[in-house]
Order: sequence, then C-alpha cells, then structure tokens
Amino acid sequence: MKLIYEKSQSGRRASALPRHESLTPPPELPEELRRSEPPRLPEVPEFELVRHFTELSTRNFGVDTGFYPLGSCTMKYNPRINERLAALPGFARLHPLQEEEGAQGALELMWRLQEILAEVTGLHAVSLQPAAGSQGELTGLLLVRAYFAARGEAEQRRKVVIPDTAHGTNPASVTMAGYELTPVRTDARGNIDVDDLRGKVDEHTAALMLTNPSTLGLFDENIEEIERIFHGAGALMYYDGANLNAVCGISRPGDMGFDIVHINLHKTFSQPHGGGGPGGGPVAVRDILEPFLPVPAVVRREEGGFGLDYGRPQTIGKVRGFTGPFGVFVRSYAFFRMWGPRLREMSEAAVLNANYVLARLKEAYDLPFDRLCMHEFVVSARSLKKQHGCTALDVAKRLMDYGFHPPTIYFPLIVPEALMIEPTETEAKETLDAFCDAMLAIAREAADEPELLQEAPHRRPVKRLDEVRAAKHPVVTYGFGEHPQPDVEPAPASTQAPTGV
Amino acid sequence: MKLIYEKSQSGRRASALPRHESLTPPPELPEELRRSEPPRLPEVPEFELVRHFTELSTRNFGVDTGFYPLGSCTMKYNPRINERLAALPGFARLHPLQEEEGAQGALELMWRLQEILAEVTGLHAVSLQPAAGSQGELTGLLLVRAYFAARGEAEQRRKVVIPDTAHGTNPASVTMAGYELTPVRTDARGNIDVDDLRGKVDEHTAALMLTNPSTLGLFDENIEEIERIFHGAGALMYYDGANLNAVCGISRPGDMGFDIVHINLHKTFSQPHGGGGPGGGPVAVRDILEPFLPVPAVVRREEGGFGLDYGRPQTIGKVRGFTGPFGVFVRSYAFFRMWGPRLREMSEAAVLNANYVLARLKEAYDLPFDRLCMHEFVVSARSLKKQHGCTALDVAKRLMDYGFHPPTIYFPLIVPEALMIEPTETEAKETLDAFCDAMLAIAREAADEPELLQEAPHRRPVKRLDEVRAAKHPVVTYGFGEHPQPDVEPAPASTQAPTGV
Amino acid sequence: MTHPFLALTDSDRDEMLGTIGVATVDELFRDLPEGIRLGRELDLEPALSEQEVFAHVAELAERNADASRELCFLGAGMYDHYVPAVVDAVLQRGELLTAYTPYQPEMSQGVLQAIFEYQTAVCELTGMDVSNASGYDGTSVAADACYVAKHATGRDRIVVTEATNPQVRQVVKTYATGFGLEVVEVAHRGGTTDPGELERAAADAAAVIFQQPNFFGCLEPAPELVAAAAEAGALPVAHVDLLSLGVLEAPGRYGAALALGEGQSAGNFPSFGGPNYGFLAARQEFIRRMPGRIVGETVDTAGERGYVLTLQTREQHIRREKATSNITTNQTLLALGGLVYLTWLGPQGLRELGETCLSLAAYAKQRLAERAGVEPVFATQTTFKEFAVRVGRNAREVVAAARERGVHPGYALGRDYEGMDDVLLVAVTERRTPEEIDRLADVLAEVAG
Amino acid sequence: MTHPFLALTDSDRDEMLGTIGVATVDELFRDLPEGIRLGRELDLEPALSEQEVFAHVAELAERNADASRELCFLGAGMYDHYVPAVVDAVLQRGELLTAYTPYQPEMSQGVLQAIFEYQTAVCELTGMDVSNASGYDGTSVAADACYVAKHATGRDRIVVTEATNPQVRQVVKTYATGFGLEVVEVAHRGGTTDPGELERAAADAAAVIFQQPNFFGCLEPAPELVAAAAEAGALPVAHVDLLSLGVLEAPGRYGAALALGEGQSAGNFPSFGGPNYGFLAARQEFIRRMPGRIVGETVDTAGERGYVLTLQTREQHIRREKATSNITTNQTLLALGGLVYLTWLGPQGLRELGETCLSLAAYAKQRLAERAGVEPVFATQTTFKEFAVRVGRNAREVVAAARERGVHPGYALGRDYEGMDDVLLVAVTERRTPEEIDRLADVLAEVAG
Ligand SMILES: Cc1ncc(COP(=O)(O)O)c(C=O)c1O
Ligand SMILES: Cc1ncc(COP(=O)(O)O)c(C=O)c1O
Repeated sequence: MKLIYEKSQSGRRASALPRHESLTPPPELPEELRRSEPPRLPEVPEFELVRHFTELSTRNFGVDTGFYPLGSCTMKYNPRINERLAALPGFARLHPLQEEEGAQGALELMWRLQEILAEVTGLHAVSLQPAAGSQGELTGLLLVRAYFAARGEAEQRRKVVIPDTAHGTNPASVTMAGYELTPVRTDARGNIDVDDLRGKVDEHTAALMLTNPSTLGLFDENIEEIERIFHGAGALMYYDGANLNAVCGISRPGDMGFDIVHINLHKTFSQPHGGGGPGGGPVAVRDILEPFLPVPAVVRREEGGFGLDYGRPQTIGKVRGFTGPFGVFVRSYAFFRMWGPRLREMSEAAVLNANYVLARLKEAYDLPFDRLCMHEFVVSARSLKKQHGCTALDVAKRLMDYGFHPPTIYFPLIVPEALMIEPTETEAKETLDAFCDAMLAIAREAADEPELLQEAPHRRPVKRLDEVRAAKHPVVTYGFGEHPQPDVEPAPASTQAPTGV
Repeated sequence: MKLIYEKSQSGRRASALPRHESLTPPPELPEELRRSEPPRLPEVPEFELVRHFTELSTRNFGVDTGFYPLGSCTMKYNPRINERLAALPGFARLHPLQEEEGAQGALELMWRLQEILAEVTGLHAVSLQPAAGSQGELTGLLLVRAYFAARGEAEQRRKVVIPDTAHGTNPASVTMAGYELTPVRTDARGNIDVDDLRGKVDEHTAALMLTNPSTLGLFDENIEEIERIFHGAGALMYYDGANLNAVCGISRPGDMGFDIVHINLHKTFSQPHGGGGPGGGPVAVRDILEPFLPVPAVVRREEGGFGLDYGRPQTIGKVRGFTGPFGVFVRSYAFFRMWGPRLREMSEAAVLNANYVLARLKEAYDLPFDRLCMHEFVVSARSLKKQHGCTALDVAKRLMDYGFHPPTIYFPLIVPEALMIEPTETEAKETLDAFCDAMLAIAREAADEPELLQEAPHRRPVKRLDEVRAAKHPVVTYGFGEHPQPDVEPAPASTQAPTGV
Repeated sequence: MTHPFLALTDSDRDEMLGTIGVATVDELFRDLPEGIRLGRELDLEPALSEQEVFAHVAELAERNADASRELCFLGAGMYDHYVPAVVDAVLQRGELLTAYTPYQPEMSQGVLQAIFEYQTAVCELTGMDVSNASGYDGTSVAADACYVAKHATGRDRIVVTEATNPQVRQVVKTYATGFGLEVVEVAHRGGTTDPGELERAAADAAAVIFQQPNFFGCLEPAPELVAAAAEAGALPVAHVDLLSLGVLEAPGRYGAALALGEGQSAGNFPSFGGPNYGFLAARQEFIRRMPGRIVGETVDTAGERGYVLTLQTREQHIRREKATSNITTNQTLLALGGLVYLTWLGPQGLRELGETCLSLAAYAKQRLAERAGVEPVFATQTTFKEFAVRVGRNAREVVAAARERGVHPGYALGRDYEGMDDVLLVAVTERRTPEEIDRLADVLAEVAG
Repeated sequence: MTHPFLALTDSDRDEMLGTIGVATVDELFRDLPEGIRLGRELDLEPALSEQEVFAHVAELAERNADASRELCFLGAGMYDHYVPAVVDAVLQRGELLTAYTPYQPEMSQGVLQAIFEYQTAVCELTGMDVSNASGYDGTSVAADACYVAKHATGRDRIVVTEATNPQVRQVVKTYATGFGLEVVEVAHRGGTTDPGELERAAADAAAVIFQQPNFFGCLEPAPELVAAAAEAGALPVAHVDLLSLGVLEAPGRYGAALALGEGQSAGNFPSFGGPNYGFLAARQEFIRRMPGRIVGETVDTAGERGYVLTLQTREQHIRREKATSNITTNQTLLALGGLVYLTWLGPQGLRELGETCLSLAAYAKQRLAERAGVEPVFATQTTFKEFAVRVGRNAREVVAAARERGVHPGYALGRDYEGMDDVLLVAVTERRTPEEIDRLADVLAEVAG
C-alpha cells in the first residue's frame, strides 16, 4: 500500500489552527535561525489520514486480533478499562511539574503502586522511574555500583555474572554500566551450572543477573544454593523480572534472596505493547540499597498527603525525566486492583496453559530439557531441520497462515532452532488446542510438503520479506522524488537471529 | 466465522459486578414473576469479547475503510473530534430528567443548534425531537393534520401529493399519518410534471412532499410554479431534507416556499451512520405551524438561561422520549461550528464531485436525464443488461472487488437498472478517479467477461449471498442445539429491489 | 485555506470543471431559479478550529450536573447503570461506526452478524421468536406495536395502563391520531393494575400495553394482565426492562404477544435522552408484520453461512404506502452497544445485576424509612430497582433542596400524576453503593417535610 | 467465580491437568524449593469490579489540578499543546495498540510502515538522514547520543550547556558514570551560550550538547555553537523541539551531527510525565552506531515492497555486550502518536503553529510588562514559546498565590538555577488565548512582588 507521503497533495491539510489576526505579527526571526525550506510533511485531509492509518492497522496483528505466544514478552489481554482510566483529563492533562498540592491523586496512585510492587516482589523500596526493563537493568547495575562505591569496593568488584541463557539486554546493560561480563553455563537440567558458578564467584564479583524462571521457562532448582554463593562472596543478586508472570503470589524474588528486581509492567502487569512500547521498568530493592535509588522518590508525608522527595544524598541521580511513565502506572495499578490477592490465580493459569501446550507439542518437537515448565517453554525444530530442511523460521512463518502470531525463535541461544512459546494466562483452551493442532499439522507438512513451510507465509499482505537486502542497502526514509522503485527480481529471505525478544 | 454463542462456554464471564454481602438478601420474588430459565446469553471472557467484535469489524466496510458512494445516504467523513465531544461525562452521563438549572449547557447547545438549523433552512421554528428523517416526515404530516384541524379543514383535506421519484418513506409516512396518496409523474427533464400536477392539486389537497433536489439528483426547475400551485390551493409544502447536502448556503427550503422541512442530521450534518443508525430528524417550520410542534420546546428564557417549555396547547404531542437524540446534536453542532459560514463550500464541493463523476461515467452508462446533477446522480445499467446480461446488481457486486462500496441500486423506481451515486464532498479527486476507472473497467468486463460481474463478488469474506432463501425460510435467531447447519448445495442469488435507501 | 474536511485543491477544481465542461462552480447550480437563491452568506458564527470547538463544547458540558458531578437517583425510564469500557471500544471501531445499513451484505457481514446476535439476545431475554434490529427508543416501539396490533386484529382501540411510562403513553397517543386508533388508559389500584378492570377495558381492543416493572417500580401481576388481554382477544404487549430479565420472568413465558422496551439501561449512556435504542420482539406469527430491519441467516453461492437483511417486502423501500412502517435509519449502533453489554454481562452477570439492584433498592427503602422517616407509597408492592416514596412536601422543592446538597434524590411523580405532588420516584442501580444510599437518606432527613 | 481476565473453567482445568499428567496445579510448581515459597496470600486489597476500579481511580484523577481545571502556563520540557482527536482514534486501534515490536514483519506491516513514515517525518524536520523508532524520552536519547559519540570519537568527555534542560543534564550524568564519561557544563551568558567559551570547553570532547530553543526559551546562536563544536572535533548534538521546526532552521542545515529531543509536545498528552517519546536522528555516517529499532524498506519474495526491522546487528539481542544500546521496549505507540499528529498538522499547520506560538508569547511578554510590571530576564534575546520573567519575590510563592486564583503561571527557575529564585519560566502554547494571557497578567499583577 502507498506511503502517506505518496498520498500527499500540496494545498491539502487535516488541521485548522486558531489564528489571532488581532495580534501584532511576531518579531522576524534572525535570518540564520529561520527555517529555510519547509519540511515535506504529508499534506492530506483529515479523512485521508483516518483511512490511511485505519488501513495500516488492518495490516497489523495484535493480541486483539488473535493468539500471540511471543515467548518472553507476555502478550496477555489488555483490559479496555485501563485505556479509559489513563485518558481521564485529571491524568492525561496533568503537567509533571505541577505543585504537589495540585497532584495529590497522581502521587497517591504512584505511592500505592509502589506499595503493591514491594509486596509482590517481597522487597522494601521501589522506584517507578525506569521507562522499561532494560532501563531498569541499567538502573539496578548503577545501584550496585553506588552501593559498592559507598563501601569502598568499587575498584575491587568489577564483574557481573550472567548465565548463557540470559536475554541480550543483560550483557548489554552490564557494558553500559561499565562492568565486565562473567558468563556461566547452564547444566543438563536447564539450571545454572553450580560447579561452573562456584569457580567464577569471588571478591571481584559485584553481582549476579538472573531471570528466574529462566528464559528456558525453567525455575532454577538451586536458587537457594546460588543465593548462598553470591551473598557469601559479598556480592549482590539482581532479578530480571521479565518472567514474573510465572510466580506472582507463589514465590517472590525477595524470598528467593534477590536484592534488586526490575518489573516489566508491560509484561506481567498488562500494558498494551503499542507495537514496541511504551513500557515501565520499576526497580524494587532491599533496604540496604534504598539510599541509592533515583530521585525524586514518591513518599507519603508524616503530616498527611503525598510528595516528591529529592533528599537522597547518595542517589545515583535520574535515569529518565520526571517520575516515570505515569500513564503506564495508571493501567498497571487498575490491573492490580482488579486482581487483588487473586493475583496468584493469574500465575497459576499462565503456568497451566504453558504446560498444557508443552504436553501437546512434545511428540512433534524436540524438548531440550524434559521438565515441567513455568509460564513459557522452549522447544526445538532441530529434527525438522535435519530431516526435512525446515527451520524454526519456516515453522514460524507457516504459523502465520494458520492465523497465529509466531513464537519467539532462535532464543535462547543455547537451544538450536529454538521456538519459545508463552501462551499467557488469558487464553482459552480452545485457542491453545487450535494452536497445538496447527503446530502438529505444520510438523506433518514439513515431512509431506516442506516447501509449504519454506515459502510461507502464503496468506499475509506480503510474502516473506528480504531482511538481508534491507540491511545491505538500508533505505530508512522515504526518498520523495528519488525514492527507489522496488525491482521485481525476487530474493530469498533468511535469518537465524533471535526474533521476538 | 463463529457466532458469539458458538464461542460460549458455561462458567466463563467477562463481567465482574459489585456485590454487597453485607446487605440482607432481597425479598424472594413471587414464584410466578421469577425467572424460570436463565437466558442463554454468551459466556465468554473479556478478551474473547474484544476479539470477536474486533474480527466482526474487519468483515465490515465503512467510510473509514474507503469510498462509500451510497446514493441518498450522504456517506461523508465523520470528524473524530465529534466522538470525543459526545463522550464528555457532562453530556454522556447527564440524565434527561435533570432539572433545567442542572442542564444549562446541554439546553444551550440544543437552542444554538435550533438557531443554526433555522438559518440553514430559512424557516422560523425548529423541533429537534424526531429520531430520524422518517420520523421527521411523520411528525411533519401530523403537523399538517393539526394545522388543518385547527382551521376546520381536517375532513376536507385528505390528500398528500408525492412524485413517483419519492423515497419509500414518503408514501409510508403518508399512510401512517392517515392520509391518502396522490402520485404525480416526472417529466422528460426529471422535474415534476407540472401539467399532471395541476390536475391533482385542489381543495382536498393537504400537502406536497418533495425532495429537492430529487432522488434523481436534479433540482426541480419549476419549484416556483409548484409553490404557487400548492399555496394557491391552500395546501402546505413539505420538504424532505435528505438531499440538503446539495444546497446549503445556496438555496434554502424556506426560500423555495416550503412550510415544513425535516433535516437528516446524519446525512448532511455528519453523524457516523453506525451500521444503520442513530440519526436525527429535526423539523423546521414556518411560523404558522410553530404552535403545533412537539413538546417540550427548547427555549431561551427572558430572565436568562435556557429551559424546556411544555406550554403548547395545540401541540401534536410527543413523537419520541425526552427532547431527542442529544448525542447526535452534539456532533452536528460541532460540525456546524467547524464550518460556520463556509458551509456553502461543503455543498459546492459535493455538487462538483458528483458532476465530475457523472461526466466521466456518461460514456459507459445510460443517463436517463442529460442534465448537470446536484450532489448525486442516477445512471442506468440498462444497456449493459440488454447487451451483456449484466444487471445493476452485478455491477454493484463487481465494484466490491475493486474495493469500493456499491452505490444505491434499483432506486429511484422510475429508472430501470438504476445506479444512484453520491460521492459527497469529502472525497479526493484521486479517489473519484479510481472509482470512475473501476466503473469503466467493469463496463468493459461486462462485454468481455460477463461472468466476472455475474459471479461477483470474488474478493469479499463471503460470495454472493442468497437473499431469496433467507426470506423463504427465515432464520432470524441462533437456534443453539437445533441450529441449522448450512447445506452446501449452492443457490443463485438475485434481487431487483431498491438497495441502499 | 482548504477546509480540513475537503480535499479540493485549486488545481483539482480546475481540472474537474474542465472535464465537466463548465467554467465555474456557480454554473453547476444553473438549474436553480434566481428567485429562490439565498444570495448572501449564511448568518452563522465564524468557523472554529478543532481546538476551539473542543474548548467551547467542553465548556458547555461543564455546565451540566451529570451523574459524575451529582449523586444520582434519577430513573423514570433512563438509568445510570455502568457501561463497561469494552462497549465504547467496540462501537468506536471505524468499520462499524462509519458504515450504514447493510444493504450490500457482502460488504457488511460484521454488522449483519452482530445484529443477528443481538436479535438472538433480545429473544432469549424476552422469550420471543423474532426481534428487529432496533426502533428509535422505548416510546416509538410501543407505537410500532399498536400498528402491528391494528393490522393483526383489525381492531382500532388501544388499552394502556396508567402505570405505564407517561412518555410512552404520550407517544402512543401522538401516533394513534395518524393510525386512526383510540387510546384508553386503565387506572392503577395502589400501584399496580387490576386484571379484571383491564379485561373489561380490553373488550374489542387491538392491544393492551402494560409495563413490567411499571413506572412506579412495582411488579404488575403480569401473567394475569396478559391472560386478561388474551381473554378479550387483544394482543398483550409487555413493556419491559432488559436488565430485569435475569430475575424476572420472560414475557414470552407468560404469554405476551409482543415484548418491547427502552434499551438504554442495557449498554447506552443516558446522554440527556439519547441516542438510545428501542427493542421490539414478537411471537413468530407476527414476523411478517414487524416494522424495521430484520437480519436472517442464509448461504452464499459457495454454500458458506452468511447474513442478510430479510423479509424486506415488509419495508417502505419496497412496500411504500403499504409498508409495516416508514422506519429506515434506526438505532443499530446503540443496539450493538446493547449486544456488547449483554455479552459482557452474560447470564450470570445479568442475574447478579438484578439481585444487586433488588438488594440495594430494598436497603434504600429501609434506610429512607429509618433515617429520613420517608415511607414507600405502595408499601405492600414488590419492586425491582425503583420505588415511590412520600416526602411530606412538594417533591420538586425536595429535589431542589437536595440538589443544593449534591444529591439528586429522584423524579417528582407529580409531574405526571394527579395527587402525587409529594411523591418521589427513587431509582437505585448497581452503580450506587450503600454509603451513597445512606447519604441520600441523610439528605432527605434534612430536606423532606 | 472465574476471573473476567481468565477463560479457565473447572472442566478445562481438569482436562488440561490430565493431558499434562499431574493431579493438581500445585504440582506444576514442584521445582520451587519449599524455603522460598510465599506460603500465604498476597497482602493486597480485595479485587474490585471494573465499575469499582473506575470509581476509585476517577476519584484519584479528580484530585489533580490538570490543565482542564487550572489555566496552565507550565512548560519547562513538557507542554500543553492540543492533541487532536484523530491521534487517539488511531492509537486505540487494537491491531496497533496491542501488538508488540514487529519482529515478524509479515505480521506487522502496519506498524513497520508507520515507523518508516515516522522516521521520514523526523528526518524531514531535523534535516537528518536516519532516525530510530524512538527512545524513552528527551532525556535518555541525550544519554544515547553520548554513547554514540564516545564510540565514534574515542573521546571521553561530554560538554553540555547549562542552558540545556536540567533533567537532560542529570540523566546524561547518571548514564555517564556507567559509560565512563566525564561531563562538563558551560555556563550561559545572559540567557544564551557563548560560542568561544563553548569551543574552549569542547577541546577533546566527544560531544557538545545544546538545546534550541534553550531551557530559558531563548534562541541559541545554534550555527555558531555547532561550528565551535566541530572546530574542536566534537560531535555537535542539538536538542530541539519538533514543534519549533516549522519556523526554526533544521539542525542538519547548520551542521549538527545528531538531533534529538522530547517528542511529547508533538502528539502526546503531558500525562504527569509520560509515557512520551524521545526522538533521535543522525547523519548517515552514524547509522550503524544508532541505538534502538530502525525500520528499513525491502521487498518480499514476489518483489513487492515491504518493511522490516533492519541493521539489527547493532542490537542487544544479537550483539549482546557489544550492542549500541540495551534498549528493547521503546515508545513506538507514542511515536506513532507523533506521526499522526505531524500528519494532521502538515507543513502548513506546523508553520502556522510556530507563528501562533511566537505571536502569543510576544503578546504575553508585552502584557506581563504592561499590566503586571513583570519584565523578561533576558530582554534582548529572541524567544519561541517560552520566556523567563522576574517576579520580584520568590517565584514558588508567586506560583502558590497564583494557583489559588486558578492560574498556574509557570515554572520557578530557582528550582534549578542559582540566583534565579525570583524568576518564572512562562510557556505559551497555541492552546492559550489572548484572553487567558490577559488573565495571567492580571493575576501576576496581584501576586507578583
Ligand atoms: C528476559 C528479558 N529481560 C529483559 C527484557 C528487556 O525488557 P524491556 O523490553 O522492558 O526493556 C526482556 C524483554 O524484552 C526480556 O524478555
Ligand atoms: C430521500 C430520502 N427521504 C427520506 C429518508 C429517510 O430518512 P431516515 O433514514 O433518516 O429515516 C431517506 C434516507 O433513508 C432518503 O434518502
């Protein structure tokens, strides 16, 4: 379909703006600062705008469209009431620099959310500021730095331990925080290899970063031992909360011994993912780390009411503007209030759904670790590839023809031809069965008609897209007059990179 | 796709409701009044609900989807701001029986809308009460009755004159109002046949009902003469405002001599048509008819402020609850305010668009009356049918494959194989050209590959549907256990009834 | 500047005029006689930008005491029930919102299937066989029923109980003049209708219309009223509240010929009186006399299931002066709101909602008596979510005084009924809390006589 | 009762457990050591129904003095610009709202094409060659730019002007500790930055960050600042306001290496600080150092045009510890809001908006001086939509006093700058009217010292 720029006609417009002919025209701007050439924004009437984006939306697939088992992303239903609440003028039009007295409702909501997150993570203090999990990770590692700096161990402790199953953001955050990476292996049951670990944790270790359950969807059975190792060595433990959906109300990171947690509000606590964001990545910490949290802190005042406290002399500073993505807080807060203590049922259903799908897919796909899973699991298309030349990518593309969004693929890296499947709690058994039937049918197709997979998808607005070409000759903006016309010589597409995390 | 009832599973639900365990349970209801069997409403979780209706929407075509030239229905763009305004709590949650002091904003809006409608129609008084054009017609005819009753001419004047081009609601309204129909012919230029008319208007005539421009999209050139005939005979003139989009700011029904007008707010003044409604059908009248208007009247009070006046001793009564579809008024009022005196440009653009399409289609389709048109026009597929056996219906169905909503067909009745096309003002030339290209291509297809038309549509969620079967064996509700399974023996569909008005 | 609602550029205009073969836009209007042209600019205020119209209209909205600003116990036909967010989310889908009547079924399966599902829901709730796609509101569908009854029975009298919503009665009377029907009312006896009295009045009547629960909130002896009407050969027409039908018997079960009513309480905001929808359902025998759109199931040329508008030979565009009604544009979008809402509720939710209304209303009766000494007018009658109380002085004054205290205590029945100037009709929906009811009681304690 | 957010019925559960081969749901958690289990119910308030949560949260919203309740002249980084209804209408489309990052392009052409259109709009406005799909906000993208500059230049000092948004400076410093970068600030001289001074500070710096218009609302001599930075071999980074770029020159035009900023003013509500989006654009040479998602055009196997996430070898999921950033979840939906908004404006609208801000701000300056005797701090400087005035007493007291009169007069600069305790930063958007500005003047006349 056409780009909005290709629909543009000079002289058209969607906007009318207030004009104040009465006012004296503004002072001329200095020549060298004045815009020399108008930007070529689209010129369309309002209804063309609406039609264009309406049509675009029909070429997109969301949770509202159907099943979206994208592993590690927790694509659950997003209650519509949350949208209504976040849009209330009292929130949407509230300026972040409003005086405290003029923002009591917003401050109270944030304070209540902090309290809830502390209870759910089993930790003491919460900062809502980070904009997403990744920023939560960086914030957490900067907290680790500040903590050891305050103890005079900054120079000594330069290493952060990360298992080979970790999400890419973990190592990336380690580097951004100025730390060195110490990788640790995964054992035959899918837990951290504790022997390997013992040899790598010492007085130079600053922290462990762990996702538990791991990206394999497996809960680390040795977590207590691991806790002893790290705390024994005077190091801290960081919990990547991306998989919190598995354990809410059942086991809390604080109970597992973690000192710092980031929570992906947009995963476990239901935010519409918006095609890539927004999210929220609050961090919860043990009391020893509270002094270092970002400013301002949202506090309840002795004298009553709520406020913003900048008085944290040891703070790491700010990682984002203001106090965080407030609209995200409204949604997650409402979500929490509609669950209350029943939140445990949410995690139980998520784990039940995942195990059910796993049980049904075992027969046709390789299972790297034969255990019960938590809220998600990883299977492999390794045999399909060996026997029929159909890769995880082919399976993913073929799933599209059955009307499902593919799972995450080629992640975690330690599992070849990985398919990482997370159904979430909000799916009906009928949907899970339909998905399983499709996966099993696809496995059969791989044997009978492999090209059905290799040439998939067949029923989407576009056929398989050439990602290699896109990276080789990047076209990242519309070229107007000089925009390249696609040459029709088809090119085969293929990629083995992690897709979906 | 499945019906929502076919997705239902006992035990599921989308709603949680407040419960008050503290309260004493309500008194038992008398046995004979108590529900004996629960209604079989769907049982689905909230996300199934959202997915179901989201999917349904993708099987529907609206103005937001594309070009919708449904003649006589004025399918123009509906500004999104209007939805935001109608949803404001101050309107949406306002109870219609609120005291006047508690509804000043709403009353002022209605009063202002009345003033605008009076200016646009060139008449004196307005009642916003009727829910749609048809109800406006009935209201208007009851006003005629009341007017002549007050003059003692009730028994004498029993006839209402209607041209053969009239919309079906006109004769239907005449019967519902207890009047007799006097049909009048259309002449060779598409105007009312004035000679035929003269012979039919006399002291027994109560009124004329006329759409001007007519459903042929032609403005009656003899309107002044017609006015003399009716008023000369002491009869009244009723203006069916469905085609007001052609003449706003150019010529007003009041200026043409009409005494009563209904306005289809959902046509000319932009309401989302909602798959069939809601609408609004205010009536505007000359001063002599004001005493008979429905109650309550929205008035401006001497002492300031606005109010509801029930003091109309001669009123015909009420035709609908309260003061009319208020949310509709909010939208049309906002629409008016965004146009202001420029409203004339709206009608000019509507007429320009229609004439442009007409000019381009002339060559390929029969033109019953070779004149410039107003905001819409009627062509005929008569030759296509004679030469290639392709009917207006076939053309309509084939248009679907080109991504356009078909025009109104088989109406007005005096034009065989009629295609009634109304582009409205809110369409870009590119869209009109694409539509014309499609119409011309279809005309060629009729010659080369008639079955392309006869078997159309080919690219919709369903193929051509069997309307005859539906009427012969009506299945108008889901039968649950006993619901008929569609037999796969295909059946040819066909209809020649007016479609689109 | 080109208006944001137009696409017409100067070059577009010139090209198009060229193709048409005229020099100016004015020429396009040459068929309009000089004498009838306006010849001046419309006398309207200057065009506003979206931002300005928002500011202006929002300011008007601010000047209304809606149920979010004032504690609301107003009912009397429209109710402050909660409308869940999913309703708007669905109704704002452009493909549904901006479509018109599904004349071309292949373009409109979404709306058609939804109407079919709506018809099913209405029939399930009312116990009827056929429902149309909606009427204008709860008043006009009653008038429609009279037209059905007139043709079905050939009789020309309509009996309506005095305990039926006054606005319904007024609209029926207005239509009746056109239909050539006489309308007679049957008084209530202590808050409900006497079956014997009704039967006598119903002699050679085309239809008998009663409301359940009635306008006073009382439960009529519906089965007996229906029997009485049938006895007299009149069609029994039940005007019901969809939200009561989780706990109250379906009219079809006790023999009503038609069941109809105001749909607002199920899925629409009060919105100062509309838009809302009227539902109209009937027994199978009346299917070909029904007014308005009806969707039926059929198959396409490939044998696949699909939905179409059906039985159109009833309608004005085909039958013209012989049509069962003149209705064209109806209230489909609001009826879809009803469908989404009822789907949201489900059978379980509907029953719980009814029970909650029953207990809250019972609690309110008790509190008003205890705390404010305000007693029910029809003490012996069973009620659903609404009930009438005597407030010991002119009820409109009580309303005014209570509003000054931020509470709208209900509807002053004296506006419609003789001798009820001191009576207040109090509505209690699931949206009210016990605390709010206590507040009402406290306020009435202050302001009631 | 089954929770509305679950589909799980008892029979479903039993069947599923059977298939899995365990007896109870608890068994599924057998891998969790006893010692770390919670073993009690979460200590949270009881679950609320939608209606109750709406009532509760709406009540919280009521307790905020937002711009619809209080006349707002607050800016300082977030602005009360008008967000047209089409923005929400588009963002609420479920297919866009509830999708995630378009990892599978064939499922996500809608979002991908929209991001491509967004990237184009940002590049058109800034005069740059490449834009990412969004950063968290206007502060974090500045930190991102430092990471780019560090690797591009191999240098480890960052220069940022004191007249740059204080929050931007704070976030840059926070990230800098992790990046191993030193941050130095260059003081302003009478409201703007001195190029010579900047050039001296920029010696062996990786990047020079300045804001245009700067935090005081003054127009920096941007071309000279850029030249100064380039002179010193540092990357010139311009922090700009998208809405100013209809009237102000594109940073690319005067040689900036990167252009970035806060996107909120273009299409997002202030929403007490977010969610909003940061935009980040750069010259071609930095394309492979950009953080975050970038969408590129390609073809499918049939040669049809399509869009995909590209240059992913920059990113954490492939490059891991060597990635250009750790960002994954970003602000796509808010950036789409930006695209819709900019499309709504168009080039014409953008210019008019800028002009309106310019004239209203000029008018405000004049009125405040005339009516309230409140004078600009930097009288000789040109400003855009915001300006600083001395109010003759502690500005926070002035704010408090003005708020009692229903007007929030602006931001107290003393919160960030020494010696500015009596200075107020006043923002005037197109949403303000001359009448409202007069009201501000009158209120300041009362409350200013
Ligand atoms: C395991 C894991 N860790 C970290 C992240 C990063 O979180 P975010 O996308 O919120 O930055 C994700 C999600 O992408 C994840 O799946
Ligand atoms: C010419 C004409 N008259 C009357 C009507 C009836 O108006 P409404 O659909 O608003 O009842 C219509 C539209 O359907 C029409 O086109």
